[in-house]
Amino acid sequence: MSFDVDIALDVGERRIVLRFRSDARLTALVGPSGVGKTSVLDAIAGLRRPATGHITVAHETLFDAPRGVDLPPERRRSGYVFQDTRLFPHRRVAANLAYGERHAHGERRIISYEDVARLLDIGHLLDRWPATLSGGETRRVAIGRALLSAPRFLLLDEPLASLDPARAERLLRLIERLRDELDLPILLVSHSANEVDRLAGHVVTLA
Amino acid sequence: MSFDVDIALDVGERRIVLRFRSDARLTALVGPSGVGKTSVLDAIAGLRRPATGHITVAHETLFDAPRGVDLPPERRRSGYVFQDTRLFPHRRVAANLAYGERHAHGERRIISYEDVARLLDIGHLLDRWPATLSGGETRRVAIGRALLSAPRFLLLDEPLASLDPARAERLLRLIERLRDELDLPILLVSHSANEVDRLAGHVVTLA
Amino acid sequence: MGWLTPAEWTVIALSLKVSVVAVLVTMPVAYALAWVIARRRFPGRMLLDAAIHLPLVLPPVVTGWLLLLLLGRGGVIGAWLYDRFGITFVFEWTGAAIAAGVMALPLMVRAMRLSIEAVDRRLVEAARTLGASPWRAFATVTLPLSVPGVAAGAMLGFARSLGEFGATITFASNIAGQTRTLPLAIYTGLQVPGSEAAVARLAVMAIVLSLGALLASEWLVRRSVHRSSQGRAHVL
Amino acid sequence: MGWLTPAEWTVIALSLKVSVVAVLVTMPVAYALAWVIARRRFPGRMLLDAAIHLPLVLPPVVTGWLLLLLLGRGGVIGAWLYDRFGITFVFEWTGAAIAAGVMALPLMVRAMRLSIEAVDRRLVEAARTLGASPWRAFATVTLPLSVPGVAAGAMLGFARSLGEFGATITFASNIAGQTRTLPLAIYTGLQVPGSEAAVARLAVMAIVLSLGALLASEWLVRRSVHRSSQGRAHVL
Amino acid sequence: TPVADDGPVVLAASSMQDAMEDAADRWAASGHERPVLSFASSASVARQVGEGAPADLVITSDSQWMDWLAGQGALDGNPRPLVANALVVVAPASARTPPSLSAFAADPDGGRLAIAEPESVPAGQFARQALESLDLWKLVRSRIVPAENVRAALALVERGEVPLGIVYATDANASRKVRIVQRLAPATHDAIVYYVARTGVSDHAEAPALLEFLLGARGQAAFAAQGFTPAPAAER
Ligand SMILES: Nc1ncnc2c1ncn2[C@@H]1O[C@H](COP(=O)(O)OP(=O)(O)OP(=O)(O)O)[C@@H](O)[C@H]1O
Ligand SMILES: Nc1ncnc2c1ncn2[C@@H]1O[C@H](COP(=O)(O)OP(=O)(O)OP(=O)(O)O)[C@@H](O)[C@H]1O
Ligand code: MOO
Ligand SMILES: [Mg+2]
Ligand SMILES: [Mg+2]
Repeated sequence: MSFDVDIALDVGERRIVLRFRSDARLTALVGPSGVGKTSVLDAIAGLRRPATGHITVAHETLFDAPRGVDLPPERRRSGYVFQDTRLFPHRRVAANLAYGERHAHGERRIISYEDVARLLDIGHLLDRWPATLSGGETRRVAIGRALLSAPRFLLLDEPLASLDPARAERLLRLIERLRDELDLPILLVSHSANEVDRLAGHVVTLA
Repeated sequence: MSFDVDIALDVGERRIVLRFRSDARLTALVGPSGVGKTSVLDAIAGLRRPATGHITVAHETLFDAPRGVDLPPERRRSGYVFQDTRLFPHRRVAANLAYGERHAHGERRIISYEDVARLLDIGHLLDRWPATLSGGETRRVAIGRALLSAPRFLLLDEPLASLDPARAERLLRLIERLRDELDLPILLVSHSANEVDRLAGHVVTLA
Repeated sequence: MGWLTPAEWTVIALSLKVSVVAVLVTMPVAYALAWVIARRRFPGRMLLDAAIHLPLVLPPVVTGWLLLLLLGRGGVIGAWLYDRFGITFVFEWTGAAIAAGVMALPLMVRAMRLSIEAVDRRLVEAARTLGASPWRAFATVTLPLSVPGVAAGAMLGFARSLGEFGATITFASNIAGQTRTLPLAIYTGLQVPGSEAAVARLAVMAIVLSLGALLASEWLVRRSVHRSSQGRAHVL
Repeated sequence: MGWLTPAEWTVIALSLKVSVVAVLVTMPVAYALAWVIARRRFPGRMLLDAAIHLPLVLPPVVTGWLLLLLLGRGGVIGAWLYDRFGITFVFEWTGAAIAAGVMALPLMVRAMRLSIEAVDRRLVEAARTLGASPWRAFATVTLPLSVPGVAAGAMLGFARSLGEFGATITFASNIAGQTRTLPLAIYTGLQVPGSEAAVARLAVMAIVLSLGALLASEWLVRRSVHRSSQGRAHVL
Repeated sequence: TPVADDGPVVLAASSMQDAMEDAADRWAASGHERPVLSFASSASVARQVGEGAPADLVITSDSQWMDWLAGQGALDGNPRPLVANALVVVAPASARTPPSLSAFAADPDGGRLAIAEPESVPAGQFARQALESLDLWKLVRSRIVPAENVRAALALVERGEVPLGIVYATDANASRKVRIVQRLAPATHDAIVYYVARTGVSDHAEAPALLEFLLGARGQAAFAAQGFTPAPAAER
């Protein structure tokens, strides 16, 4: 079982109820804007507490209301690529990339620093401050940072937004490789039918 | 002439040189991530001063280094949808939408408040603070704010990013309508070949 | 309240008047200075900044003495004000307010400056593209977004004004009903053996007043900022 | 420099020692208090906040007197410290540093709090998902991002310490070489008619020192923040 | 404590500053360790001693704080009268017409009269007694400017902020910017006497000798040089 999610989530005035189990290596989460996709990723990462239910990823229980389990985010080890990127403004690109690495002693690496720099084409940006990056550059660095933190699963919130077609294609291939070579459950939020068709073994629609 | 741009722009260590003239109602600006598309829009909007050259939009000279012309942003009246949205965090959605309107006395409106709320599907968000919006909601409000400021031309920096297919389609139609019904030059930055093919009368490639 | 004597009530009313006027008058000046130092680069900027901090580093008595040199009847500006307009500050409650305002100024400027520097300039840019002049962009973006600093500055300034002693007694002296503010009354009490009870009563009043100011400033910030804070932060 | 007498140099060295120690010791305390007030909600939070502001609203002489009651040889804590460890503050430079630190505390807390509140919590969340414990997330995100407030607080605190008079003379007294800091020396000079020149020299030294501190704090902020500021703001 | 190797510690009222420095020099010249001197207001000095500050001698500018200390059991032996002082009326040296106190009282538009704070500061209390016995108090009462201490009152006259002030003869002697226009007869007020006493905690071997030195011919010569007069025999 990759993902076993059964939660009720209160955001603002609304309650989002979502229940899905997926054995696929890559699961897509789709639905119209504002339906609650990001909120669900937040809940899985441990940044938003569901009112009730449970969350199990790769056979590990991250949250279980009845049993009182609620792992803090740092022990869930999600590789979360935020929709709003959230680079650390006070650290250069290299230090942003290294941030998760430093907290990942003894954890299983899924990719090397060199591969990240090469595949995401960010080698020339290492010395730069995040404030000087373009939209696409920012997103690529955010993806690299998450991959380097030795995650046990990935949460990708529209990772290909604002990437040019060539770079998007390269990233798609990287995701495929991670999906096929590693035992690393991936939950992908995307608005692109194309992306979803190509990558996902299972599609969850939130409505 | 919709756009007549001939500028040299220094960003960081690099110099971006761009020269194009376009009579099309909608011009697309494409190129790989980090090539300088956003920087060019900033220059046209008056937020970044080119080292040299001139910028003319809809027969009005906005910038002309030799002649010492450099209109301030508020007199250029661009309808700029920023890649990073830039909603005002201290104003509710309704007040964000009204911001440009209030400064647009006597200017030609291009769309009514009601149309914006309906076509962008943001009527239910008017009372909300920007911090509570989802990614797609934020972008829709940013688009609405720019349209309501009675602009004389539009600068759209990846306006469809993080919109679901249905809403993206609706926005495409709106852009087509604005393009066809109004004498309103539009400069669109997009990574989607599909979007560009469908909308643009002229494509400028930055490399 | 039979707890305080009428004279003590007078002291409290005067203290409030002096502090409120000092803060209200100083606030726009402080904000303008904070803005200039935060956003402008010009020769002499550091000097201006240092000058603003002076009342903080100098012993208050010296500040009072400098005010006397400047604004006293025989002072450079004071003589002119008196000859021209008949205005005099020494021995008047206005003098106490000036002393309080000058002492509060550096605290207010610093707090406001921190908040102005934290305002994201990209938002100011956005306002400009939406048709706002630099002045309107300032009034509708920079100013409201720096409210936390304004509130903190007003609070610090008010508290400092309430507690101001040295500059006031030196510049405006210690005249009951005119310039005898709470600290001066407390000091007067402390100079006499056995008046600890009266001193304690007045000190408690000072504490109550500042607590009120604190609540007011928290309320002001919460009303204008908290609901709109930067992002959705949930569990953490 | 033959411009100042050896006694005046002693005063300046002592003032520097007292202010530097006061600021360094108070800084972590102030930051912890600022963090708690900015980020935690608990009953009594407002009371804590008010208590921190006390040295600002009370006349400094009263604060000095309260310190005397608390930490003097006969004081509640002071007696114990003396009996147990032989520690005493009255007449000691450490007493002057305590007085300066207490007076500087509210200014430091306020500045730091403003900067902590301005830190985007989404970044703290991001750090947590990247494996950082709450403590590491604090140390690597909240703390460095609040450097502007820390620098402003240190600057305000240092300036206030340099200028502190009333609490020091009341609590630590006015002993040359031990507790006679710049303001006390200036006061002492003011007691002697005709010593205006000496007073002016000392006042200039106070100004020079604070200018130095100002430059240092600007440098600290610029080094750690400006290059990484929020966004690309160009022409405006 | 770090002052243990030095001479005895003397806490003195600040109006004794010049005279005590001079006396200390004379004591040191006769082969003793120079005493450690600290100056503050009589109230501050007394409260420090009351809290067990490790001082040896205490000097106040009137009897009330000495009585308070004696009541606390903080003294060793009885307080002893040290020197006496007189009150004078001063005007700015630059003023054209030297007004007398009665002329001043008769002219309601004649400005204000600077004295030390009459409720708490000894010099002010004496000045008030003098005005009362001259039947002038009611006339000038509303025109009084109560200053923090005698020196501050003197400074107001020096600066020309007021046409007249009442200060100690010693202060008037030391200032070149004021002119004595009238001496107030000793009969118009209580004797102005400074007291000295050994503290209860004094353990310095030389403290008794220093006390006797100050009361003896050589010490008194130092005080006389500053314009103090011998304490009345009746008081001794
Ligand atoms: N504090 C809040 N108050 C009210 N509504 C909120 C709050 N936080 C989130 N919401 C709403 O919850 C809904 C879900 O938001 P979420 O960000 O999860 O959407 P999403 O599916 O990721 O959308 P998008 O595709 O646009 O990113 C949105 O409609 C949003 O406006
Ligand atoms: N202050 C700066 N210092 C150094 N480089 C900078 C600075 N500002 C921008 N750049 C660089 O200039 C280039 C152009 O940036 P711009 O944002 O215009 O790119 P873009 O074409 O919009 O890219 P994207 O499609 O990713 O948004 C980028 O490589 C960016 O890193
Ligand atoms: O010497 Mo005093 O204590 O100012 O009267
Ligand atoms: Mg989302
Ligand atoms: Mg861009």
